[in-house]
Amino acid sequence: MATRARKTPSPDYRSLLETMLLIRRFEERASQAYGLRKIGGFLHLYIGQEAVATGAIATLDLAKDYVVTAYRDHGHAVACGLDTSSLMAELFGKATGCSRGKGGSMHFFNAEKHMLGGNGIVGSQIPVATGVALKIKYKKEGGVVLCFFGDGAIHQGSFHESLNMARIWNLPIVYICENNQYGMGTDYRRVSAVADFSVMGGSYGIPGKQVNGMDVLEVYHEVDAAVSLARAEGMPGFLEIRTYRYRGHSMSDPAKYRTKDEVASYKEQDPILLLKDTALREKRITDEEYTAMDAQAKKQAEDAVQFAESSPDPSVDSLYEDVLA
Amino acid sequence: MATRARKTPSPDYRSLLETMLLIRRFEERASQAYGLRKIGGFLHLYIGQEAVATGAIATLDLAKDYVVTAYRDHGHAVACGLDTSSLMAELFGKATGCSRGKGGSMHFFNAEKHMLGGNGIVGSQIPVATGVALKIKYKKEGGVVLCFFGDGAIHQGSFHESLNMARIWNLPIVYICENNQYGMGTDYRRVSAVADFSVMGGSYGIPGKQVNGMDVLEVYHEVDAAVSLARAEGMPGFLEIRTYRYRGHSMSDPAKYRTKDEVASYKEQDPILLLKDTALREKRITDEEYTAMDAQAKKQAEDAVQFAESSPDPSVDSLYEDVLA
Amino acid sequence: MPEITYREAVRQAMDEEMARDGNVVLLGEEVAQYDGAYKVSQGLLAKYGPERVIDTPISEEGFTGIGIGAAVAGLRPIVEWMTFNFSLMAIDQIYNNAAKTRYMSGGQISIPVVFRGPNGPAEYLGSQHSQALQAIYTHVPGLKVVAPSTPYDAKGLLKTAIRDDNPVIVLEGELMYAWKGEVPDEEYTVPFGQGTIRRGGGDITLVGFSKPMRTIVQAAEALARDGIDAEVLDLRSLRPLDEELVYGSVRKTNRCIVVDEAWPAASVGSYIAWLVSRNCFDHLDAPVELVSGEDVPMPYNHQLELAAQPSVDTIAGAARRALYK
Amino acid sequence: MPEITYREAVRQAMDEEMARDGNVVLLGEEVAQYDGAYKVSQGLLAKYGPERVIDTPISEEGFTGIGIGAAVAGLRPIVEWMTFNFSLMAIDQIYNNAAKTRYMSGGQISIPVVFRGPNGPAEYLGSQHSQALQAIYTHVPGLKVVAPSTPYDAKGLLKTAIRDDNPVIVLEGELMYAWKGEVPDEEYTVPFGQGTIRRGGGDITLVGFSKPMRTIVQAAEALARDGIDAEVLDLRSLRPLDEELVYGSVRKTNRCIVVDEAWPAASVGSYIAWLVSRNCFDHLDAPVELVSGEDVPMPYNHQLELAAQPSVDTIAGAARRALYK
Ligand SMILES: Cc1ncc(C[n+]2csc(CCOP(=O)(O)OP(=O)(O)O)c2C)c(N)n1
Ligand SMILES: Cc1ncc(C[n+]2csc(CCOP(=O)(O)OP(=O)(O)O)c2C)c(N)n1
Ligand SMILES: [Mg+2]
Ligand SMILES: [Mg+2]
Repeated sequence: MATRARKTPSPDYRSLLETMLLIRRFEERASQAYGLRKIGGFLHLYIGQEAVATGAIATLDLAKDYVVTAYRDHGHAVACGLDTSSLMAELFGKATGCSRGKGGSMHFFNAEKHMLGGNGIVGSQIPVATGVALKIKYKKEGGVVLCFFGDGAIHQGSFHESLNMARIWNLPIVYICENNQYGMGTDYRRVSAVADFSVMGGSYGIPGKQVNGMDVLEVYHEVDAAVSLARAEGMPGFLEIRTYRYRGHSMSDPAKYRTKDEVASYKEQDPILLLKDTALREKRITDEEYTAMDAQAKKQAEDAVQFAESSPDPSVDSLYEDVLA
Repeated sequence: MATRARKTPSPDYRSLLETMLLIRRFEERASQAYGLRKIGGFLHLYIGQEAVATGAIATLDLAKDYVVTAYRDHGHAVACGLDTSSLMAELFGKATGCSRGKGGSMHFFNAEKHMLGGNGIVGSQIPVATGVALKIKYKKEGGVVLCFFGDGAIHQGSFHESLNMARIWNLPIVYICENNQYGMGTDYRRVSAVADFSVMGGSYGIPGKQVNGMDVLEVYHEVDAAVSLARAEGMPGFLEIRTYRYRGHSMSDPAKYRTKDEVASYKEQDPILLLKDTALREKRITDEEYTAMDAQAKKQAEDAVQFAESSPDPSVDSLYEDVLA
Repeated sequence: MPEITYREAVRQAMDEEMARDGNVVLLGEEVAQYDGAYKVSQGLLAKYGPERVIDTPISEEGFTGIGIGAAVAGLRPIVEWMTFNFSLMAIDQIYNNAAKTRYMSGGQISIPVVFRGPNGPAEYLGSQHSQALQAIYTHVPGLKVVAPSTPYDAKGLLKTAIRDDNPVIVLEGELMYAWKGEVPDEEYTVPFGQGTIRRGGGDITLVGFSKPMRTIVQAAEALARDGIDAEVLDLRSLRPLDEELVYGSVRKTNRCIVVDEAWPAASVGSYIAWLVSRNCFDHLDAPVELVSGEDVPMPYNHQLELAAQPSVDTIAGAARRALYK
Repeated sequence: MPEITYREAVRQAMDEEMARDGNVVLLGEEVAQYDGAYKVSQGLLAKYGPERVIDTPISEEGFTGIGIGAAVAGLRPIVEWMTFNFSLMAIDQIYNNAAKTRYMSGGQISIPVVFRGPNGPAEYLGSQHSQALQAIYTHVPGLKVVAPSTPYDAKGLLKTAIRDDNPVIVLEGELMYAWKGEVPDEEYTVPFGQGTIRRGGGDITLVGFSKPMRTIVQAAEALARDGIDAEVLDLRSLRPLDEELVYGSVRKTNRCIVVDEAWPAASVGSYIAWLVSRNCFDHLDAPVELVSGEDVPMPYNHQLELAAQPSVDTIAGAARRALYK
């Protein structure tokens, strides 16, 4: 098996911070809007997990690489550079949304930016992502796919089938299990025969590794290593990234299945605070700069709400549009 | 993890030989009848693999244990003690068949003898078998399920999902992958990311082991150990039993995907010959006794054909019977 | 009679049947510790313990098959699909094992298992979470399918389903869970295959089932204000189907509208519309109309979402057209 | 015009389209080295190599999703299901991803993928291997569905399917593969949504598609011998559906029999029968009859198996009844 010797370049701390802040402020706004009934249905917030999408997607070149994820997709969409106004508009179901108001929270898409959703069926995106990798390989494009899914999705058959095929065909894909430790109300330890998912790579001859998902720098470096291996050698990667969601599964979940202490202990290692501290310590940014960044993120989130509010609903005539090409 | 210390009792060589001979002679007759167009459709012969079903099922007490398998089910049915006449009649589609002529080759059933099929969909029986184990555990019956499937089935999601649940619920089930090295025309090495399936147990905290499936005694002892562990401790087992089918996948397959030499090399380690030699060497049987046993198996197979021939077709009125209870 | 919610009615049915018969177990995602994603199994874990109320991983194919296997072996499992959208992951198990094992085994095996959960659109969930999948289950011989629209029927039909020796699909509705209705304190069941008249009338027959029943009754009230006296039939059970109730009504009113919130092609609604067209041919004064869900994936935007579903206006409009008014 | 088999017609369509467009790839079980389980892909591996003709493991959910993902990213994959029975393993991918991704993304994404393979009963295979599954695919908006009954149509429709930018389901038939028919040497395609008249006639309209077409034509010939002049329509494409062709014929003949070998409830056949009942209401002199597969799982015994399928007798009988003869 090839080694992961390649030295990863240092990521841009500023841009990692900006992205994480933007995700968080965007979602705080979305959560508010939900409370005001501007948004309905599920709303699966990513707050707490920002380091995963941010660190992972920062390793990509989205001109040739792709991202495929599940329904908890706001963070990935922001990290792919989707316009936050189009995202908020989508949550509001507006015609200006990234999916024209037809997808909603679980179905953010931007084909141009290679963000291919957003999938509401647990595990269903894993084969799709693998197919995107097949295309990259077939067309010799040199790209890589990041496929994100949760700890709950790992027990779906689609995981098993996909990893086997990715390996026998040497597809350029890195599977990222965001283990936020709960699938809805279920502690992953209650439904998994193994405590360390990374061992599952063994069934497919794929190197598996656990990563601390509260540390965006670690995420960046580990994903970068796996992406490099996938890109250079067609060796699929599999990472279990340990993370935590601060909010309930969706807006309607009071999350009584975990203790306040547990939540608090993760908030102490908040990914934004962690990187901020490091950046300050290493004098990569100043306090003022951080404050300005955060103000900018807040403004952008607020602008997104304004945009969404003032955008039109799709016309009822559009009901039969977009069914077929 | 518990060890497999328990000493297995010595199996009854005679009865193992009788069962293997009966399977072989039964199938030779079935193959003939197929040539005469008495049987139609697929006919997946088990010849060459007899040691697996025979050795494995010999470890069971079918008063409380169960067998669930795939479409290549003749050997398992015989080893479960199903009346060979009812099996041949089923192949002929007769009303006297073990499934009243409605199931055919792929769907041998005998609920009383705890032989629960016969399933034509690759991998589909694995969850069903797991459910039978759930019932045993719930009812505290002390039984065990043997679930058989092929090397092709291991890449189905149902395998992955089932083993995980069996382990988290400590179900009394032993999963037996009969690796006859081909799934139809596909060498398992071409479609599997790992060469040794037994490693796959690792994803579920289930002990996995490779077994030589041409040696019925080895099969017996290894399955017995796994069955004991499952029975005593609710620890599911997973065995990859290496075996070989002499015939094509079904009657229509010329099996051009493998060499004559390969087939010949397996015939040299034929499971019946192997056990016969051992039994003769250890003076457990005489040559004459073996000849008598084989004659008896042939006669039973011939009787089965006679029975099937002379049995009536199901009446057309039975079309709407057996749909619902 | 006390008024209770549909949710509570379903819960009571499970509770009473679990108390009555120790072979009844409940399994599914979040059914135990979380008390059900929609709180339908509230309190059952506390009352019956983890052996009988079982949280599963997100492995629909696996746990559906496990429910089938446990039923084959003699338990009477209730399998909850968190929603029917996810049952698509498991449909092989339903079509190939639940519906066929009895027939394939020549009637040897009974499969007393219930599959239940919310079916059909709720609100703001997008297309993957808003499918009304009655057609694909009603299509299949070997299954029974019921679709209660009131708390009374939800309880009575579910109790019948749990006692039935066949696989039964019970279609509930997320938005219906909060609906209230009278349910007697005394024990009762509702038989399969008997529809009911929700409103008597002589001018036109409106036929439906499940969630649209409310809308149909409202449409009938709207029509009544215009002097049109509609008879409203609730089928309650789709397989078996109470054809005679429908024909009797249509032979009286000579006009019929069928309402089904699923897509129109190859739907239960179009099947019933054909049955009526055929069997009341000499009595019909106007073509049988189908008011279906629109033939599009469900959009997220709420206006579009409402436009995609049968409404008082579309139903009453169809009735007026059938009366040439 | 040369006469070729249906098998060869399908092969030619794939061959020509693969030659024409480097983005067309074929994947499925046994499609490459084995030249197809039914030899439909004979020679394609030799001609196009293993990058374009890809053997998969037995992982229907996985490789179906991979086909979708590759299409989302720009390839034009043909996915072969060894038979449609096994597509049930993958139906989540079809319903939730293939049919909905375009809509959910607000029209951004095209999914030019073809799913093809034999559908419907062959002979002596039992119920799991003998399902005619057109209803569950035709039900779903976002898909196209075609069902060629001749080599000419098989080639022309498949070529259209491969060039279509939407997911297309192509229903072939195992027993049809050996059927012969004229196919021109010149390039041609058959458009979707256009049925064809197989036999002109003025007394009654017989409508069908796929394998039953032969039986329907034979029934028409039998009727002709009794002086009944039936018009026979072959729909060829089920979604979109050539409604006008059917209505035009029925408005002329005033009588209609629909033939569909699938189960009757919620079927394509009953849908068409309702459409005709509704849209030709004023022209019908008799109820529209449906000759369907019997409402039972398919039995193995051949007499029962034949009794379960539409026959010349049942079709001609229905026609005579419609003519009150
Ligand atoms: C196939 C399927 N089954 C069930 C659900 C309902 N459901 C939605 S999210 C979820 C939990 C998923 O947990 P995980 O994969 O850990 O992702 P997370 O929500 O933690 O990001 C469940 C059960 C679904 N959407 N799809
Ligand atoms: C879900 C499904 N896919 C495909 C098939 C067609 N098929 C029947 S047997 C078979 C090969 C199975 O190989 P393996 O599991 O190794 O069993 P063996 O035939 O060697 O006993 C295939 C692909 C099927 N029956 N079911
Ligand atoms: Mg999780
Ligand atoms: Mg094999």
